[in-house]
Amino acid sequence: MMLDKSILLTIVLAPLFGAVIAGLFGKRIGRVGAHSVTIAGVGLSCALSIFVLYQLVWGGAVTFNQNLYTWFEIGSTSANIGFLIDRLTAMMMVVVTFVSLMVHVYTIGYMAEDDGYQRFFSYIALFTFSMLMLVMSNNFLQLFFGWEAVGLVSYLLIGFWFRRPTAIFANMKAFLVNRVGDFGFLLGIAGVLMWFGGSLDYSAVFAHAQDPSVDLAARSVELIAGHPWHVATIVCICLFIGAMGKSAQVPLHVWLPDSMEGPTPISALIHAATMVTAGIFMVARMSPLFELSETALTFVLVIGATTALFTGLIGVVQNDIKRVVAYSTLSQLGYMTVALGVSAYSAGVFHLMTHAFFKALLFLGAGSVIIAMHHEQDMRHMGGLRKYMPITWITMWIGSLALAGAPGFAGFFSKDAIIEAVGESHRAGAGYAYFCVLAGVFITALYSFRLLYMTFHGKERFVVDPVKQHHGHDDHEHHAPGHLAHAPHESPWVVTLPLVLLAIPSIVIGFLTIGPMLFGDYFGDAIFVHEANNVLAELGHEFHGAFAMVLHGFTQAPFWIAFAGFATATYIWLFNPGIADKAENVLRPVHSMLANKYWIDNLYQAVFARGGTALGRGLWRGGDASLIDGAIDGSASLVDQLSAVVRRVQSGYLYHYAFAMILGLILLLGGSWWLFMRIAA
Amino acid sequence: MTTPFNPADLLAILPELVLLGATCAILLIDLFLKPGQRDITHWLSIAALAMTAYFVWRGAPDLRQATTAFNGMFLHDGISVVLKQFVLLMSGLGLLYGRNYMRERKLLIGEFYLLILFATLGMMLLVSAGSLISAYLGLELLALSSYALVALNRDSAISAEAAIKYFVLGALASGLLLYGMSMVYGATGTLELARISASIGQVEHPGWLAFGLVFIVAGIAFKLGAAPFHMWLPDVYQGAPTSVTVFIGSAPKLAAFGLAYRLLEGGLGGLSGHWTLMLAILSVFSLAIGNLFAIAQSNLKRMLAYSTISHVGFLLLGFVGAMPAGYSAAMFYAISYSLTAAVAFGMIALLARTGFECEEIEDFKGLNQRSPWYAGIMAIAMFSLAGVPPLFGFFAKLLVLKAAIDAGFLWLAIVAIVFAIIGIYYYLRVVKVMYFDTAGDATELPLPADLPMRWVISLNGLALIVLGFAWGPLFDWCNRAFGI
Amino acid sequence: MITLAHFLALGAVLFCIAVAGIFINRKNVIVLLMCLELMLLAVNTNFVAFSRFLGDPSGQVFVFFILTVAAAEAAIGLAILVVLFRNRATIDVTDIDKLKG
Amino acid sequence: MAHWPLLSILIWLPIIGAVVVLLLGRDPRVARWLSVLVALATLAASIPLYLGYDAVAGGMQLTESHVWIEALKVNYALGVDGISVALIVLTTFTSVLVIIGSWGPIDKRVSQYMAAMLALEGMLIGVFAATDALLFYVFFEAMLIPMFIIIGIWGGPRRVYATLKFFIYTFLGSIFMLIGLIYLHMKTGEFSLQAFAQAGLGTKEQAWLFFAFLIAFAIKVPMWPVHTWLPDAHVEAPTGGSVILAAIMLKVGGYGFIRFSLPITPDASQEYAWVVIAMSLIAVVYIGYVALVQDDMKKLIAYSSIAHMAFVTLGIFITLALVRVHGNTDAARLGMQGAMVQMISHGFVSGAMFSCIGVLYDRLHSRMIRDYGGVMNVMPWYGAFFVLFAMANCGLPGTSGFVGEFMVILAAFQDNFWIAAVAAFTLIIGAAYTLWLVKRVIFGEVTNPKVAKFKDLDAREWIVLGSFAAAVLVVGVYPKPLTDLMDSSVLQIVNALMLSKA
Repeated sequence: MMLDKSILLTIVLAPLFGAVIAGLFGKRIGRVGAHSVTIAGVGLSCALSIFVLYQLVWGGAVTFNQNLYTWFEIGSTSANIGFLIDRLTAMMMVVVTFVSLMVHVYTIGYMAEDDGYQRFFSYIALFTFSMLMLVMSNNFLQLFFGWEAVGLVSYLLIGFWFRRPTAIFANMKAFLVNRVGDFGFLLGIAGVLMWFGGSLDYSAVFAHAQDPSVDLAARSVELIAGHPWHVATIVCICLFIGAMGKSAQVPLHVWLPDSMEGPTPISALIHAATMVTAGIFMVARMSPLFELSETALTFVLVIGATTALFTGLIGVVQNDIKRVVAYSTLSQLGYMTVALGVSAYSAGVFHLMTHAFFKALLFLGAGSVIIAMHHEQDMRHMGGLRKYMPITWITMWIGSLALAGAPGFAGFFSKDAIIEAVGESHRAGAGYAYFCVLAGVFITALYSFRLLYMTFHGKERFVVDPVKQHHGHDDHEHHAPGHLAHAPHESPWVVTLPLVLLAIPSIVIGFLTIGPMLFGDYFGDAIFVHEANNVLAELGHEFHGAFAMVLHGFTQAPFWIAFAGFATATYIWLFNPGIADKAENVLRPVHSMLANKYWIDNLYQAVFARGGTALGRGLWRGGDASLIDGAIDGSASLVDQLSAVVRRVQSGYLYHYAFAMILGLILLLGGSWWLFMRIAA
Repeated sequence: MTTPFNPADLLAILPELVLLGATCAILLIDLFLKPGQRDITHWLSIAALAMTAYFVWRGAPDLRQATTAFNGMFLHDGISVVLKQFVLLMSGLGLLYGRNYMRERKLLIGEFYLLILFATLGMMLLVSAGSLISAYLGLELLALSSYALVALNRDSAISAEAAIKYFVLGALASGLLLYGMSMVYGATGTLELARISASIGQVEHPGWLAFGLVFIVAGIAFKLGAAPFHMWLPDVYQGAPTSVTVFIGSAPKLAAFGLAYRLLEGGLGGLSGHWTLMLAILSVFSLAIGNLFAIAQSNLKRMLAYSTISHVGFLLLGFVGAMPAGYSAAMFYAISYSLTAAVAFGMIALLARTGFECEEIEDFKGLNQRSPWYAGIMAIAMFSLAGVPPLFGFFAKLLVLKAAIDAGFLWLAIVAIVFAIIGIYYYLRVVKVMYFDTAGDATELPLPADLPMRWVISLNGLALIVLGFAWGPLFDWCNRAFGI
Repeated sequence: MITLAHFLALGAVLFCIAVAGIFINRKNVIVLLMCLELMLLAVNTNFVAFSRFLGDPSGQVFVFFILTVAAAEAAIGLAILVVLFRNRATIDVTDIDKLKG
Repeated sequence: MAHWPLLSILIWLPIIGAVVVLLLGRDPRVARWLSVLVALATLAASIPLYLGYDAVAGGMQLTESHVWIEALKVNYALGVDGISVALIVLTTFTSVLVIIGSWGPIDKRVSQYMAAMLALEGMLIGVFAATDALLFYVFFEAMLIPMFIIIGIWGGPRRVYATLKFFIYTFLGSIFMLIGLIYLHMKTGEFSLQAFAQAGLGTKEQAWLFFAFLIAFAIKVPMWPVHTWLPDAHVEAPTGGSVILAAIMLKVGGYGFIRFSLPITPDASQEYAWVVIAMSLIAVVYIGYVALVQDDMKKLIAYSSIAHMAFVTLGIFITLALVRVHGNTDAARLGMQGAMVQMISHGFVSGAMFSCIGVLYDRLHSRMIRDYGGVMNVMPWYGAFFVLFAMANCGLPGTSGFVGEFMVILAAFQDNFWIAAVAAFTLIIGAAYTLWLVKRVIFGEVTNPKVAKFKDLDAREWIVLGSFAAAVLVVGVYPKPLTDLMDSSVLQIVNALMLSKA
């Protein structure tokens, strides 16, 4: 059977409708109106997405691939807006809409005091629309549209508190870094159009890519004379650069931590669960292309591995609760990328899904803590919160366990699958990647539990002095750090409900879905892997059901490494916190390197920001002002001066005038004489 | 060869006779008029010009047919008809624009009219000259009247200076011209242009011809005001009373064109190889000097004088081809230039008041606030002189450039436009002063009560736009006059 | 025997003298007027000579016209000169330089 | 409608309207209303143009031809193809907004201002509709006069320098073209563009003509390095002047390339395409960096205009390589279409940006970025519009700004990877200067107490910005009608490119 087009349209348009209403008429419909209409919209599309998923998985619906309308059509080149709905898409749709729904609900509580309430709901609903457009697209144009649209919304949301200098710096940084990625992405799309069958539609491009008669893998071109490159490699690397921007892979990762300037709900929704995973989704979607180029996949692998380990390390030294989670996000994205790099696309997507749930959970939990602490985000001023906010505490534990990959939890399945896949892989760079992901496991556990301990356990490092009246809305700079107007308390139900609802999948989702997703044929032909590269298939031989995997997991290296991390964290931050500072002193250089994020941001700031403006000034003053205008105005003034000089010739004396005439006469005589002679000769 | 006197000849020169008669009549009538009644002279003179124009028109059923009279001394063809019509028109405009100015300066005397009328007569004779003698006589009649006109304001030192310079240099020029004529006469043995051109092939002393030609070209160049024979022009334009400048700045250009055409093409066409080269040289000089000197000027009359020189440079582009199309383009250019210059100089005369010459560019400050209408007219004139479409001046430039390019003088055309770019600057400066600067006193401009003048100058200005669209008929006349 | 060439030479010489007089003379304007007359004289010599040797009278007719015009010219010239003198109280060529630039 | 001289109406209605406004407009209110009515009437008249044009058939339609000058075979010949229609509609649309936008700010000599604007509109339409070279040239030059006046009278402090620079710069360019036209007339004996296009020309001749045209149109576009008149003109011009200048006048240059350079000198265009392409690419990077450091909002947008117009020239000239070298007409059409869409889109976007700046300027009378900041706090609606247009300016998909650049980059890639790469650099640098502007003007705390007193958009400003926003979004979301309108015309141009003339 066929999916119903109108349902798909509703899924996309319902959030957009909500966004438009809340955005344009926010003042008129008020807060309740705003969140009702957007939640209704997103809720509807969430329900329908689940229905679509159901139809695809159990309802025996076939893949839906259809154009809605033609964007432009020039000669044989045409660009369309259309949907491609297969199980991969459906899964993404469910994840996106579900998390988005949770975040919507959560926002009611989190933004309660903010006067940009309606605007915020409008934005996140708009984001949902854009993200859906991205994942449901059936062609590169619409993919790019969604790609940039989510970037725009992310820009708007990071800068949501546009009075904060840091916020508006962060959102510009985010957009620009993403643009660097998009630069590559756009070239990649252009390459696809040129080399992969002159079409922008997935189906046509993939068909062409797999068409043996074309044998794209062999086709190469010399971008630099004498250096032939496989077109597939060029295209895939270009596309992946886009993914690096969006999914914050080293070296384009710098924007993600700063994006924490935005309100916490969007950190959960955009910068953890959905948008940042768009890159992963895209690469998985493009698996037929990436499979063509060993080089590109190695590139992906190495980038991912690097991201996985080194950004995680930074997380260990962060004190801002959100930043810790942010860096863990970076590191997890690295894991997903690694999975892609070893052609274990479904593993990557699988981790994407599990990660979406537990990372959203962690962020929302962190947000809940932040509410309780009256927008205090520094963990050094927290501690012992567990007795104030039990629900948050427990759910955070669940999330962290999932993240650390405790056997049985969602994260365990996906992460182990990735690690094993890397272990299986023989691709160049796999060794390096294997080391990175294993080390990453330790780091992950370390910072996850550090976060838990510093936040919920130990003694309270904040004082409550009721004298300070805390005003409503988002002015956070009012009270000194660590000083609260009144004691922290558990957040309202609109906040805790999402936590609970997200905690459930964080526990069970992996257990339930690993079978079909990784080793079954859940994805069917949505993801294409060459036999030679199919590591998951090999893993599949040892896979005897999720439960067995859990048991087996306890015997595996990753578990013990994670456990080591857990133990270390427990020892340092729970039992004798003094160690942390000692260690910090001992490892001063290392610490400062991590605290300064390897100085990458400073480097970029110096080279691109200052360098760019300097270059601009040079070109402006030197090129435009001095050279070009100098020439123009110079010649003009030259003429002026010249005429001021020559006018003296008009001396006013009769005899000079007469003399001029005689000279003229002689001149003419000369000319005529010369001519006369020439004629005579 | 010489046929006895033929009464039909009188018919050919009827317009000239009419003008002469009328002028003499006015001369007499004016004697009996009190200073207060000068208007009678004014309107009589206008009427005389109009009547003459009528007879010219009557006498020319078809511009293509050419007849001669008085044994070829007097040519009656399309060229002479068109030129005469516009000469008469220009003289009329000169009278209209000059009246108020002269009256305010107590200069509105009969001589003003008579001299202009005689000059007009001279020009008419000049443009239909068929022999060296008639050419010379016409020329001198024009020149002598002009000298006197310039000196009309007896109490002005600079007028007198201008007059003496004009006179001495003018006489020198006609001396050169005459010397050239004598050489040509010596070489060909005749004074009649038609015969001269007929006999050019078989003269035994071609050197004399070439030699004479140089002097003739020099004389013509002076009358046109082509550099380096231009030195008199700025001084005279500036020094003469504005109303006189209006006159000598417009009509005589047509006559000078006529002279050049008659002598060079009509008489010495066989030597075009020589004189096209000379005219090309003169053209380059005129373009360069005219535009370059004009930029530095602060006196509008003087600036316009220099711009005249550059326009002469353009006009000469029409000659370099020595082809009818080129001549017709040049004539078109002369007409367009004189029509436009009349507006520009006329505007100065219009705005001038007793004790205020209004001839400095600064004097036009903020004209747009004080009198948008006349600012507009002046702006039109400036843009037309600058050669910006859709104004009349542009199409004149287009035609001469085309003529030059068709004649293979592409380089000359490019030189011309390069200087035109320099030139545009000083025209824009006038517009800038009128529109972008604010006047010292933003009060309404006190305009002369002379309604006819205000109407005519407005029409004259608008004509520059209208002719920008409907220049076809005029172009047709010129072409037909040259038998194209 | 005097040939045409002699007359032409004479004419040329006179002419040159006249021209030279015009732009070398820095004294008073009267001299300029005389030079102009001289120039016309040179031209007339040419015409008469040519007319005589060509055996064609029209040249001599032209001469008469030139003489007449020359008279008128002189009259106007002197008149202007008078005006100039009235305004400037000088007829020195070097003083006539108000208009320049 | 066919028997109506629609194009003549479109051209002369505003011009005659201008005269009427000039004569009757002593009272500013009368002048304003009259001019708006005339502009609306013209806009209305352009609707039958759009509907009446048969896009499928393509080619010159609604042609009118009357003999103007018998002797020179000059005709008053008008006609439009899809490209012209698009540009004419852009003109009529923008002019209405410009005139409405000028209601408030222009308070001195209103009638003259409005008249100049209307006359300008008529001449611009004339340029786009003329099929006779001389007629084209007349309009092409004549439009300098009203713009000269507009900048000069209602402009800023350095207006005289700016307007003289503008006039002489452009005059200098076009006059060489005049020589070229005269030369072509000598070859063909007439002035019709068709005859020019069919005239056989040697490679040397073509080269000379090509450069004559190049100077004229490169200055008009303007292309690096002859662009320096534009920032000055924009900075000094009143808002309306800037809008017309950026939105339409610059398009005349691009249009000229399509109408003159390509059909008349195809071989030379191909031979020297690299010159234009190089200039365009330099513009994208160089101008981008220069725009980055501007502290005057108008100057910044002016520079960004130059950078965006570079895509037009790039798109136009990339087609030659694609057609001639690769024989890839599809990509060529893509590039040409991209150039055209970019022109239309840039018309909307730059017009909108300048209108936005005008809104601020009317309130504070400063164009300096440092005087603003935190405008969002006091003018949320304005902020929203500004961000939207800023996004369009850095080519965000869904806005018109994206479409053209996307097409051009896709086409350029098919010719050469590196050209596409440099062109695509605009994604980064364009976003950089635009967003930095947004950051400094719209976001942040209100620093300037004067800014704190700002009122949000009034109805008039709403109409202007709203209409622009609508246009930007419509073209961005559904460009097909636009591309369809021009497709067959573009195809004809591209096909014509395939045959050499030499």
